Amino acid sequence: MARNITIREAIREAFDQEMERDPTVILMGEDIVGGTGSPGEDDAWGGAMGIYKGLFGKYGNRLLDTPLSESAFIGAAIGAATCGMRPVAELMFIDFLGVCFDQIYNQAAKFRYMFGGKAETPVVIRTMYGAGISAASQHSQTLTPIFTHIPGIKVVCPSTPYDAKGLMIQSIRDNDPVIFCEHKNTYSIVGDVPEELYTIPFAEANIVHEGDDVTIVSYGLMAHRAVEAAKQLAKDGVECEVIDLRTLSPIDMETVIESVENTGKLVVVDEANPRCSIASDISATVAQQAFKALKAPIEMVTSPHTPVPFSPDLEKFYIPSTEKIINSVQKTLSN
Amino acid sequence: MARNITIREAIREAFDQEMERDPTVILMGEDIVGGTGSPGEDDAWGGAMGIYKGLFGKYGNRLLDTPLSESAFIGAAIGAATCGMRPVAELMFIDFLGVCFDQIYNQAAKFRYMFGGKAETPVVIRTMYGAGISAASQHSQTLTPIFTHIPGIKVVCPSTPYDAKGLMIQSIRDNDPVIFCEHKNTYSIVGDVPEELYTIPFAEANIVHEGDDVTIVSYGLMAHRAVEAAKQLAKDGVECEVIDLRTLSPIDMETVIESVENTGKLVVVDEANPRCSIASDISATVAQQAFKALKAPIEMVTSPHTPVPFSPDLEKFYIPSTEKIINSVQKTLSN
Amino acid sequence: MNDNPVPLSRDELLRAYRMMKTIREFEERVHVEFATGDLPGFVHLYAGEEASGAGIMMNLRKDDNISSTHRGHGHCIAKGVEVKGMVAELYGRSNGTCHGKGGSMHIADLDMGMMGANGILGAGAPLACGAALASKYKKDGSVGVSFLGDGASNAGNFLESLNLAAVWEIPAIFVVENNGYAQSTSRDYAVAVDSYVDRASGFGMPGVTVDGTDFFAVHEAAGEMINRARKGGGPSLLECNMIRFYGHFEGDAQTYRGLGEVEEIRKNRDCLKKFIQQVTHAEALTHSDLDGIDQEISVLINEAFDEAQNAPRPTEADLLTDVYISY
Amino acid sequence: MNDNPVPLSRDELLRAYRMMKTIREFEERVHVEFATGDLPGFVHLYAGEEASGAGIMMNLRKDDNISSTHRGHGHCIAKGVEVKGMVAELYGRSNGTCHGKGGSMHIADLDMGMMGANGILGAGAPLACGAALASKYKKDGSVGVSFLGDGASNAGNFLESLNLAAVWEIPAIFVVENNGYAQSTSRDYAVAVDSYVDRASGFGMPGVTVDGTDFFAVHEAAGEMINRARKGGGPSLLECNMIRFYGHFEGDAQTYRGLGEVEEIRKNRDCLKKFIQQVTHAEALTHSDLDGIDQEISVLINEAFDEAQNAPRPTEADLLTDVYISY
Ligand SMILES: Cc1ncc(C[n+]2csc(CCOP(=O)(O)OP(=O)(O)O)c2C)c(N)n1
Ligand SMILES: Cc1ncc(C[n+]2csc(CCOP(=O)(O)OP(=O)(O)O)c2C)c(N)n1
Ligand SMILES: [Mg+2]
Ligand SMILES: [Mg+2]
Repeated sequence: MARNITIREAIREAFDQEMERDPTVILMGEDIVGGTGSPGEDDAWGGAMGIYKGLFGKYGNRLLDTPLSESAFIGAAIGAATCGMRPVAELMFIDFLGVCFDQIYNQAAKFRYMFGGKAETPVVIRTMYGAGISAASQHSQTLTPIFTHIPGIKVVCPSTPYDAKGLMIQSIRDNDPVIFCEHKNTYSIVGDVPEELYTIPFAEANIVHEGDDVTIVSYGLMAHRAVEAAKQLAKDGVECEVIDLRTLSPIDMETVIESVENTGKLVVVDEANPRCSIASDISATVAQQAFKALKAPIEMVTSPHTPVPFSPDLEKFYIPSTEKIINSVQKTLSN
Repeated sequence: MARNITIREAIREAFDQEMERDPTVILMGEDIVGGTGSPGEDDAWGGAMGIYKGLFGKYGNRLLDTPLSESAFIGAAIGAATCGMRPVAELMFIDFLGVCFDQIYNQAAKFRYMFGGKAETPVVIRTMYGAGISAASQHSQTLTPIFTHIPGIKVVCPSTPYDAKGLMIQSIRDNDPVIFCEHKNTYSIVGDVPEELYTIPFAEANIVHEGDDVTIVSYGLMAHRAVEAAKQLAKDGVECEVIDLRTLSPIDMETVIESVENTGKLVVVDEANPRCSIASDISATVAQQAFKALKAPIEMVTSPHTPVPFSPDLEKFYIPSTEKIINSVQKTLSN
Repeated sequence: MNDNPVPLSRDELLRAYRMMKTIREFEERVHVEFATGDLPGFVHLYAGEEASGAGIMMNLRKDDNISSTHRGHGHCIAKGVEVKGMVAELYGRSNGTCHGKGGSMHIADLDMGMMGANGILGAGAPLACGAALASKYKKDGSVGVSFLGDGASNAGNFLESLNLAAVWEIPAIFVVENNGYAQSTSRDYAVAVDSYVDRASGFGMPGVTVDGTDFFAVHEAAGEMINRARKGGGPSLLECNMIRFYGHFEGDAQTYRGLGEVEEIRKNRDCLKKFIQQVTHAEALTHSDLDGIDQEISVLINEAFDEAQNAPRPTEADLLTDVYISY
Repeated sequence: MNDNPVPLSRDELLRAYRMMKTIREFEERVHVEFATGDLPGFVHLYAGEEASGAGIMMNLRKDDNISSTHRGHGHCIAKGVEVKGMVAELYGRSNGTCHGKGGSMHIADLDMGMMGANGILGAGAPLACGAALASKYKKDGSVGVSFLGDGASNAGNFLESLNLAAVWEIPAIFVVENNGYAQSTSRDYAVAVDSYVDRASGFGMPGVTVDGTDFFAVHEAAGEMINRARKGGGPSLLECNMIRFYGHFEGDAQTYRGLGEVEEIRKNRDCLKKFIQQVTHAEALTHSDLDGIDQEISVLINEAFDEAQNAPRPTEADLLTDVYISY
C-alpha cells in the first residue's frame, strides 16, 4: 500500500527496512546519531537533516557517529565494504568531497578494475547537494559532474519520494560504490510511496511529462522546474517531453536519444556549473549520436561559471529558473 | 635568441628567470629539492622529474621540500599567495588531487568571489598527468575536466617547450590560481625557445595544422597525436585544421567556432575519461553555438570509461591513438 | 605567571572589554534577528567564547594574519573587521564586507589580516601556515594564527598542518577552541586524546591548555606563544576550554545538551562576567568605565542593524563579477 | 620480554624464514629483471625490510586483513599471496594476480586478506580501519593492519585514521615502517616528532618502537598488540625502524644517501643475516634446514619468472571489463 510521505521519510524507510532485512547494513556519519557520549538525548540529531531519527533506538551501534574525519570514516566504510559489510556513509554536504575524494575515486571506484575484477565494494555514500538556502559557496554546490566523470562509481540523484526509496534500496544492494545525491531543497517533497521494499534499476530514466515539440532533460530538483516549465509552455500549446534521468552514471541515454529523435530539439537543465557538466555531457552525446535528428542548436540551462553567491538576491539569479528553461525552449523553437 | 630545448628545460628556465626577477616567487613540493636533511647531495632529486635541479644552489630556501602532506603544503602555498607571495606548489601527480582538492576548489578558487572581489590568490599548482608509462590506475589519470569544471581556477596544458615557458611565466604572474598540467610523456619534447622572458596569454588557442575539411581540437600530448593524424590524412588529400587549446579554462572557443564554421566537421581528442570531459564540453558548446555550420555528427576520441590499466598491452589500447583519430576524421567525412 | 591579576594597561583593558562586549552584543542581536526569519543562511554564534578571541587578538598586530572557522564573527570583530560591514554581509547586502557574496561563513578582510571564516572544517590551518611562511620570507615578525574547534581538531588538513608548521619552523599558532561539542557530538566521544598538549607533542610542538573563559589566562598563554613565534621560536598549540551559549547554529534544538547545562554556564562560566569581576575587583576599571563603552556599543550595533536592513541589495549584474581577476 | 631469544616453534621459524627469504629472492630478482628493461612501470623494492612484514604477518590469520603501500611485494608474500601470480602481475600478464590491470602498486588478494598495495600514500589506513570495523560486527576476532612508511605518517588520511580507530575502539594496528626516507626526503627532516610513540599518544593510543631489522623484536611487539586488539583492547601503533637496500624505486640514483650508507647497512643491518645468526646461534635451526628452503625458493622464483615471461598478454577485449559489477 502506498502512502503520501516525504523524501526524508522515504530515505529513512529504505534504511529501516534494509537494516531489518540485512544485518550487514550499517550507517555512519557525523551526527547521524548525534549526541553519542553527550549528556542529552541519545539520538539528538539523527543526522543534519534528521533522516536517521529513530533508527538508533532500533539498531543501536549499527549507526555510528564519527569524528570530523571524512577521509578516515568514508575510507573505513569502503574498507568494510570489501570485508563483507554494506555500509552507508554520509558526506554531509557534497561540497566536502575535497577532504575525502581520494578514498572515493582512487580507492572505491578503482578497486574492481585494478584488482582484475576480484573486488566488490558495496558502499553507498549519501550526500546533499545544491543551492537555494543561502548556504553560500562552500555548502551549495552541485558537483555531480565530478563524480560522473569517474569510471567505477555510480551516481544517483532522486527527485521524488518514490524514487528516493527505490533507488536507495537499489544502491544499498548494488555491489558497486554509489554516490547518492539528494538536493537539499527536495526533502519535504511528498509523494506516493509503497510500504513494501522495492528497487528501481539504475539507468532507467523517467519520462515525467510527455510531448513532441522539445525534449527537456534534467535530474534532481531541476526536474521539477523542468516539469513546471513544461506545464506553463503547454498552455501556449508547446508540448515538451521532460526526462528525469534519476541516475547520472550509469545513464539512460537511449531514452534521451529516442526522445530527441522524435522532437528534434533538446534543452538540458543542470544546476551544476556549465563547464564539463552533466548538461555538456548529454549535449555532446546527442550531438554525436542523434545529430541527424537535431533541428536546432542544443540549449543548456545551467548555473553561471561562478561560485554560489550567499545573498538570496543573487542566489535567485544563480539557480536555473523555470523562466530560464521556458526561454531556452522558446529559443529552440524559434530556430 | 631561441635554442632547441626540452619542455623540462623550458619550465626550469621559466622558474629560474622569474625567481631572479621577482623575489616573491617561491617553489615547494615533495622532493623538489630532495635530500634536505639527508647525508647525501643537497638537491639530490630536484623534483620527481628533475625539473628543479640546480635551482636550490641559486635560490636556497626559496625552494622548500615538504612533508608528504598535500593538503597542508598546497593550502600553505594558497595562504602565502594571499599574503604577498607568488608560490608554485607541486602536486607530483594529478592523481593525488583527492588528498588536497578542498584547498584548491573550495579555498583558492573561491576566495575572490566569496570575499566580494577583494582577494588575489596568485598561486600556481604544477602537476603531471596522463597515461603511457605503465604507472597504473592511480598515477596515470588526466582529470583535467575536474579542474575545468570549477569556476575560479585556470587550467593550463602546454604541449611544446615554447608554450611551456611562456605559459608558466604567465601562470606565475597571473593573479588567479592556476593549475599547470604537464603530460608526463612530453618532458623530452624539444623545440625552439627564446632565451628572454615572454608570456603567452591565456585563452589563445594555437592552430598547429591548417586545413578546410575537418576541425580537430585537442591539448597536451594529444595535440601531437592530432597533428600526426592530420599529416597522415593530408597524404590522402584530407586537410585537417588542428587546434591546440593550450588553456582549458579560460578557453578560446572563438578559434574553435570559427574553424568549425569553416569546416563544418569536428573531432575532439581528449585523453580524459569521456563523461563530463573536455571533449564533451567542447562538443556541447559547438552544438550550441555553431550548430548551423555542423555538417556531420561531432566525433569524440577519448579514453574509455574505465580506470587506466597497468599492462602496457592494455594501456596501448586505452590511450587515444593517431589511428583512432584518423578513423574518427574519416567517419565525419563519410557523413 | 604574572603576579598582577590584570596585567594590562588601562587602555588595553578598555580595548579588550570593548572587543568582547562588541562581540557579545553583536551575537545576541544576531540571535534575535535570526529568529525573525530576516537573516538568511547558516549562522553560528560565538557568544560565550569571547575571551578566547579577545585574549589572542589583543596580542596581535594588524599585519598578523588569522584564519577562522564557521564560527567566525568573534574573530572578525576582535581582529578589527568593521562591524557595520559585517552586519550588512550577514544580510547579504552589497555594502557588506564581501558585497553580500560571502555571508556569515565567509567574512574575510585581508587588509585587516583576517583570512576568512571558513565553511570547511580544518581548512584554515594550512592557510595560516601560508601566512606564517610568508612572514618568514618577508622577515616582518608577523605570525599566522589558525582557529579551530574541537571537532576540526580531528580533520586531516589540521593534523597535517601541525607537522608542516613544525618541520618548516614557521611562526604559526594553532588555537583549538574546545567548546565540548562538534555540532551535537561530544568532544569526549570524538577526540581520542584527553589533552591537546599530547596531540601537540605528537607533532613536536609545545602545547598549553587554558581556561578559555578567562581572558587573562588566554592572553598570557597566547602572548608567550606569539612572542616566541615572532622571534623564530616556531609553532605551538593553544587549547582554550570554553563553552558556547547557543546551539551549534541558530535553529539547533540542542537536545544533546544536559538539562540545565546552558543555564549553568550562562550563570557560572560567562567569560564577560568573569572579566568584569576581575577588572573591577582589581580596581583596574570601574563600572562606569564599562557603562560608557556599553553605551557606545549599543549605539553601534543598533546603527549597524538599522543600516544593514535598509542597505541596497546586489543586482543580477553582480552575479558574474569577481570570479577571476582577469579571464 | 620473553627470555628465549627465538621463542617460536621449529615449524614457525621455518615458515618465518621462508617468508623472508622468498621476499628477498623475489626482490633481488625483480631488481635484476627491471634493469633489463622488461618490467614495466614503477617498482619499489622491500629488500632489507623483510623482518617487519614477516614479524607482523607471522601473528596474523588468513581472515585478518592488511592494507599495504606502494612498497607492497613483501606484505603480499608474507600474507600468503601466491608468488607466481605476483610475478605475472608485475609483467602485466593476464594470469597475474590482478589480470595485469593492477601492476606492482595494486596487487591485492582479498581472499587472502590482502586489501591491496596502494599508490596513494596513507590511503590504506582508513581501509584497514574498515576491516577492523567489520571485525567488530562479525565478532570474529580478526584485526585490520595498516602498513605505512615514515613519509606517509604525515598524511592526513593516516592521522585521521588514528583518531577514528581510537574513538571506535576497533582492532586496528598501524605499522609505521620507518626506513629513514620518503623518496629522497629524510625522515628527520619531514617528521616533526622524534618518536612515533608520542605521535600515537596524541591520539590516545599505545605506541611501541622496535628494531625493524630484528624479526623477533617485531614479532613480539606486534603479537602483543594484535592479541590485545583481538580481545577488544583497541588499536595501537608499531614503529619498525628499518632500512631499504635499494633506491626509492628502481632507477633511483640515491644521491641523497651518505657515502657508503648502502654498503654499511647491507653489511651490518641485514635482517635476514640477523635472523639466520639468531636461529643458528640458538640452535633452533641448522644451516642445512635453511639451505633446503633456499633451494625450494630458488626453484619457485625461477619458475615464476620463466612462466611469467611466457605468459599470455591481455587483449583489447579485457580493456572494458571489470569496471562495474553490473552497469
Ligand atoms: C570538512 C567538514 N566536515 C563537516 C562539516 C560540518 N560541520 C560544520 S560545523 C561542524 C562541527 C564543528 O565543531 P567544532 O570544530 O568543535 O566547532 P564549533 O562548532 O564547536 O565551534 C561540522 C561537523 C564541515 N563544515 N566541514
Ligand atoms: C598522496 C601521495 N603523495 C605523494 C606520493 C608520491 N610518493 C610515492 S612514495 C613516496 C615516499 C614514501 O615514503 P614512505 O612513506 O616513507 O615509504 P617508503 O617509500 O620509504 O617505503 C612519495 C612521496 C604518493 N604516492 N601519494
Ligand atoms: Mg566545538
Ligand atoms: Mg620511508
